[in-house]
Amino acid sequence: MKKFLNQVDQMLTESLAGFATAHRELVQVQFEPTFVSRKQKAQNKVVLISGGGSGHEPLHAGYVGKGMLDAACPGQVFTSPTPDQMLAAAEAVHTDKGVLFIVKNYAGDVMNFEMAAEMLPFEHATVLTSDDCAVVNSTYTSGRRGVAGTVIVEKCVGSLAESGADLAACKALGDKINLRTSSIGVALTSCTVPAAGRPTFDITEAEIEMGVGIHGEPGRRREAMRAADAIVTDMVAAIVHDIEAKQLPGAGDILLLVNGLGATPLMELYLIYHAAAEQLTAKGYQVTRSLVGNYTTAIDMAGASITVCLLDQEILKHWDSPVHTAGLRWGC
Amino acid sequence: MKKFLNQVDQMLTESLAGFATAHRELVQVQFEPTFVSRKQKAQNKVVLISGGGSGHEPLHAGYVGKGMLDAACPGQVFTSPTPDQMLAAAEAVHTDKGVLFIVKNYAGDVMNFEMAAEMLPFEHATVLTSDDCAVVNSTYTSGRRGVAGTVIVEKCVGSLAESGADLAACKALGDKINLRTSSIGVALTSCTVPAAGRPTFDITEAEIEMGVGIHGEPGRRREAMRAADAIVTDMVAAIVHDIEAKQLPGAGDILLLVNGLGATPLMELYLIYHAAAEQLTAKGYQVTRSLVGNYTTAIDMAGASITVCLLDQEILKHWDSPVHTAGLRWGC
Amino acid sequence: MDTNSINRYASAIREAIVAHEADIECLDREIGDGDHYINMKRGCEAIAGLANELNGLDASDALNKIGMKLLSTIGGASGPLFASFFMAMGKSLKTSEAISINHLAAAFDAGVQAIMQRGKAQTGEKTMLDVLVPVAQTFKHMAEQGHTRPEIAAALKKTASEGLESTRNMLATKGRAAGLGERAIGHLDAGAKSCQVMIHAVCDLVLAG
Amino acid sequence: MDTNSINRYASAIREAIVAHEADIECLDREIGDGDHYINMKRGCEAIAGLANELNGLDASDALNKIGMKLLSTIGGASGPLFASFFMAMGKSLKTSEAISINHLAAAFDAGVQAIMQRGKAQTGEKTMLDVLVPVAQTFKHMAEQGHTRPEIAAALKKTASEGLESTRNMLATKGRAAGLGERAIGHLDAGAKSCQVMIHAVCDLVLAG
Ligand SMILES: Nc1ncnc2c1ncn2[C@@H]1O[C@H](COP(=O)(O)OP(=O)(O)O)[C@@H](O)[C@H]1O
Ligand SMILES: Nc1ncnc2c1ncn2[C@@H]1O[C@H](COP(=O)(O)OP(=O)(O)O)[C@@H](O)[C@H]1O
Ligand SMILES: [Mg+2]
Ligand SMILES: [Mg+2]
Ligand SMILES: [Mg+2]
Ligand SMILES: [Mg+2]
Repeated sequence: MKKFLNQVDQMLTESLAGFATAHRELVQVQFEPTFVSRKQKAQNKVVLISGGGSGHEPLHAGYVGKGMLDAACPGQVFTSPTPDQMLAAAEAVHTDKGVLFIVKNYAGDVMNFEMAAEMLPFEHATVLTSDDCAVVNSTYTSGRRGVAGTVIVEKCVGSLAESGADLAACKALGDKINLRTSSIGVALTSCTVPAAGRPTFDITEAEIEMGVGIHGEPGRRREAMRAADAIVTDMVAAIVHDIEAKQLPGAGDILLLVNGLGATPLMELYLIYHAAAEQLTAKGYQVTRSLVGNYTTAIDMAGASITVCLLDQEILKHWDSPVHTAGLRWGC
Repeated sequence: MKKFLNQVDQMLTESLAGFATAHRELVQVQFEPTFVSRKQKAQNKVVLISGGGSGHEPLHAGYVGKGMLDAACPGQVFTSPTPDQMLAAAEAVHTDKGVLFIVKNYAGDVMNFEMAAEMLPFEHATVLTSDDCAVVNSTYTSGRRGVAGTVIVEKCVGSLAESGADLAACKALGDKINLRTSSIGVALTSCTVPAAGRPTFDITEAEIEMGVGIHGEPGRRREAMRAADAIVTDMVAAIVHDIEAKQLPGAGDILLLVNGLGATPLMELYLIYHAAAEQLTAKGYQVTRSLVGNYTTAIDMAGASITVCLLDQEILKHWDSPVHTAGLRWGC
Repeated sequence: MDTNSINRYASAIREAIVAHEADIECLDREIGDGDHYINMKRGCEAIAGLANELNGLDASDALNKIGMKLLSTIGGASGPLFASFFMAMGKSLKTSEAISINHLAAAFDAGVQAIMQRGKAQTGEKTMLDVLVPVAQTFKHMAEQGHTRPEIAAALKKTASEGLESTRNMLATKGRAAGLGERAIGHLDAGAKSCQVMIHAVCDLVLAG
Repeated sequence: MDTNSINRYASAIREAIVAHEADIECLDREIGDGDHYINMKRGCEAIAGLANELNGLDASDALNKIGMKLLSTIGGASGPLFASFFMAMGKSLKTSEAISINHLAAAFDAGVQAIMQRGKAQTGEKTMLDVLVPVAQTFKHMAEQGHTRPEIAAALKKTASEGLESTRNMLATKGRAAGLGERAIGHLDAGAKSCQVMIHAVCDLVLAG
């Protein structure tokens, strides 16, 4: 393992300190318990708090700011944060309009946020994101994972909250977007968790991991490496299959997010975007909004995910509204 | 080599096509000769045209848009573009206020832009960027390389041009910023040029390449891998030495850019930023502006560069002004 | 059970976890995300750091405090689960009577029930519960039947190992491995492994007298 | 020299470059950026694609056209340099007389001068000029002295190889390797290598009759 760090157990603290200094007009960081919050505490709005294991940067701390999150709770690398972090964050940022937790659907995140919610002295609700269609949902399992689609939920619900909407409306929009969003990822290489010091999985030059999770969890299948178009074909097919299975009315306009997992150059991400946009267009979707870059990463994994969100007027409006965070900024 | 691509010689075209589609409200792309230009041709301003070998994305195409470049000419990977590209771009975007070429100081880029300039039927000037202080400048060599500091030149001169300034003023600001900007890079791994199919250099787990260029050119020295703080200490020392050698008056406020070379996670970049900001502060510099992320990459290299630009009121004003490009956006 | 013995058990557990670093980490890398060993180690160290604070507390308060500490230290899936375990165990031991082996068995069972509730899981889902549930049952059963501590300790070790082994050929339906389908088969569950390791460590102390 | 022979030389050059892929690429990887072989190949293919267009042109126009084509095809440092070479050579051969060996030597020299001007470089800077300049001198000298074509070809091969070898222990002061200082020592220059390869290919054709 070769990484820029001093001591593994100081890595997160130093990185967060750097993050807070680099964006000091925007955010502040507290340690023990650790959370990142807006420099200017918002008034009279539902506050959005997210969090999760670190290693997915800019998710979630990079999305704290006007039009998006009020606070983020970073856990250890790939380990969900602890309830005291959510409680401290809520204490710091809450208004009397209530607290909305946005939580990626992993056992650890769900349980830690749940315990925080049980102890929280404020009105609250939770949106669970579960956009990863690589994991087939069934009554047998704990459900699908939340991946890059979470960014869309945080952006749009953030916008709605900024407009003064109430807690129920914010939760409803979050749930709706989650339902209308499907993602799938593919890995060319493994990530390396700093504390582990070596790659999470072995993979040869001739293989890819299809359906990989953002923690380097194995995916659907180990497959043969092949041309980008062929890889994208299978990813788009999985997404379209998932969308069709949901039987949503009026699917047409979409937001297409091609997300890098950390070590994949923009040149390749745009090439994937090119293939995905063409294939989706051929299947009758209109790519109305696009986002290409590293938005939900898996440390240093070479790989990418494709996310499709079925837009409607409400989602579109909230996607387009101004946002000012370290990781996403437009309109202001 | 494991990359998302179909055929190596189609990679650039497909990626640029994806880039243009993803940002179609902002830019358009032309092929043969290849250049990217603003969707809305600017009027009555000096037009800025840059370009260089591909593989440094978002540089330069990602900086085409309001407040920055008017056009960018992408060459093959790590190979400077050809004069016909600059000529076609200039033909498409020029106004009667003249053309400013912004060129990174490499023999290939310099000569190709020079030949274009010789054939150009419009008033023109060129800013050569040469911020890399890893390569010691001397009368013996062809001079320092242009690296991530180029982004600062493009941003600020772009802002000045937008305000209606003339060609001489734009060139003067570009030259001034270049003089006030110093960078140095370090590599943990090599990049892999797609057409070559294998890493440009071999490097062990125990080594780093100090002073590496953004094309994987070897740097000052092969050194031992060590703690991030120690690596940053040497990089900051090189930069400060360079700044002092320039004997500029009034050094105090700085813009600190920590740039990823393609495969380095944000977590590590912020950790580097943290160390660099502390060290520079200890040396009497005020870190007034910050930028952390992948802005001038070397394909898929794990590594980072540190850039310091000595601010003055003029540079600061043009840095802060609105910009709307694929790779850099604020204030609008 | 006083805080001295709690601290002794805690340090035996810590040593055992560290001794099994490679296995535990490897299992979570294979069908999880590779952090389980680090999470366990962080938890063990937090408990070690608590030793002074525990001094003088009764078993109930001490276990509750351990649970609270784990809750704010471990994170991940295992954090809330182990925290719930110790808090429930502490609650169960809130008694004015002297703590008997039956009390301990009941408290262990209460801890395991708390894990099941928090994780909404049962045996057969390829989790730590495949070790903990049978161990709790054996423990209660043998305590009720009046077996000696060494007898119980030996039996629990065996039950724990069997429970661990039983996860090998299961499909996972909870936790990260749930996404893997058939690919999880053939791998032991990391959380089950660390439970087996911890139970062995405690039982070995008992057996050593 | 007609376009037939130009095409013949061009395809010999192309074959030779492709045959030396590994060497050329490796050299530019060691002290450059690894693209020199691809640049050369792209240039060779562009010239091959020009074959029909060259038909019927005189040598001057054909060489100029090749130069223009290379200018818009190769890019990098070598693109403008080789383009300048062929355009200058073409210009120099703009004559109504039949093209003699002296004309060719002068044209080659003009091409090399154009490279020196464009690159603001001289011999001793660890570039292609360390092959091209001595070759141009030998060529002119031997042509003036009336040596036969085979004699000249043999001598140029030798000069080219010596020139290439001379780059090994030079510090680089132009091109990408200029940043390397002492580290460039011990490595041949990639552009010098491809010039040597091309000169050998052309001379071998001459020697083969
Ligand atoms: N719902 C659940 N009920 C019981 N145990 C669970 C549950 N989910 C996960 N586990 C256990 O937690 C272990 C993983 O813990 P750990 O690696 O620390 O957390 P994470 O899965 O969040 O990375 C699994 O091996 C499994 O034994
Ligand atoms: N100023 C110069 N004058 C003469 N030759 C040069 C000069 N700069 C570079 N070269 C030659 O160009 C070669 C590199 O070409 P190439 O790899 O195609 O371009 P780049 O250096 O832009 O990647 C060098 O090996 C050297 O021989
Ligand atoms: Mg985890
Ligand atoms: Mg090059
Ligand atoms: Mg885990
Ligand atoms: Mg080169």
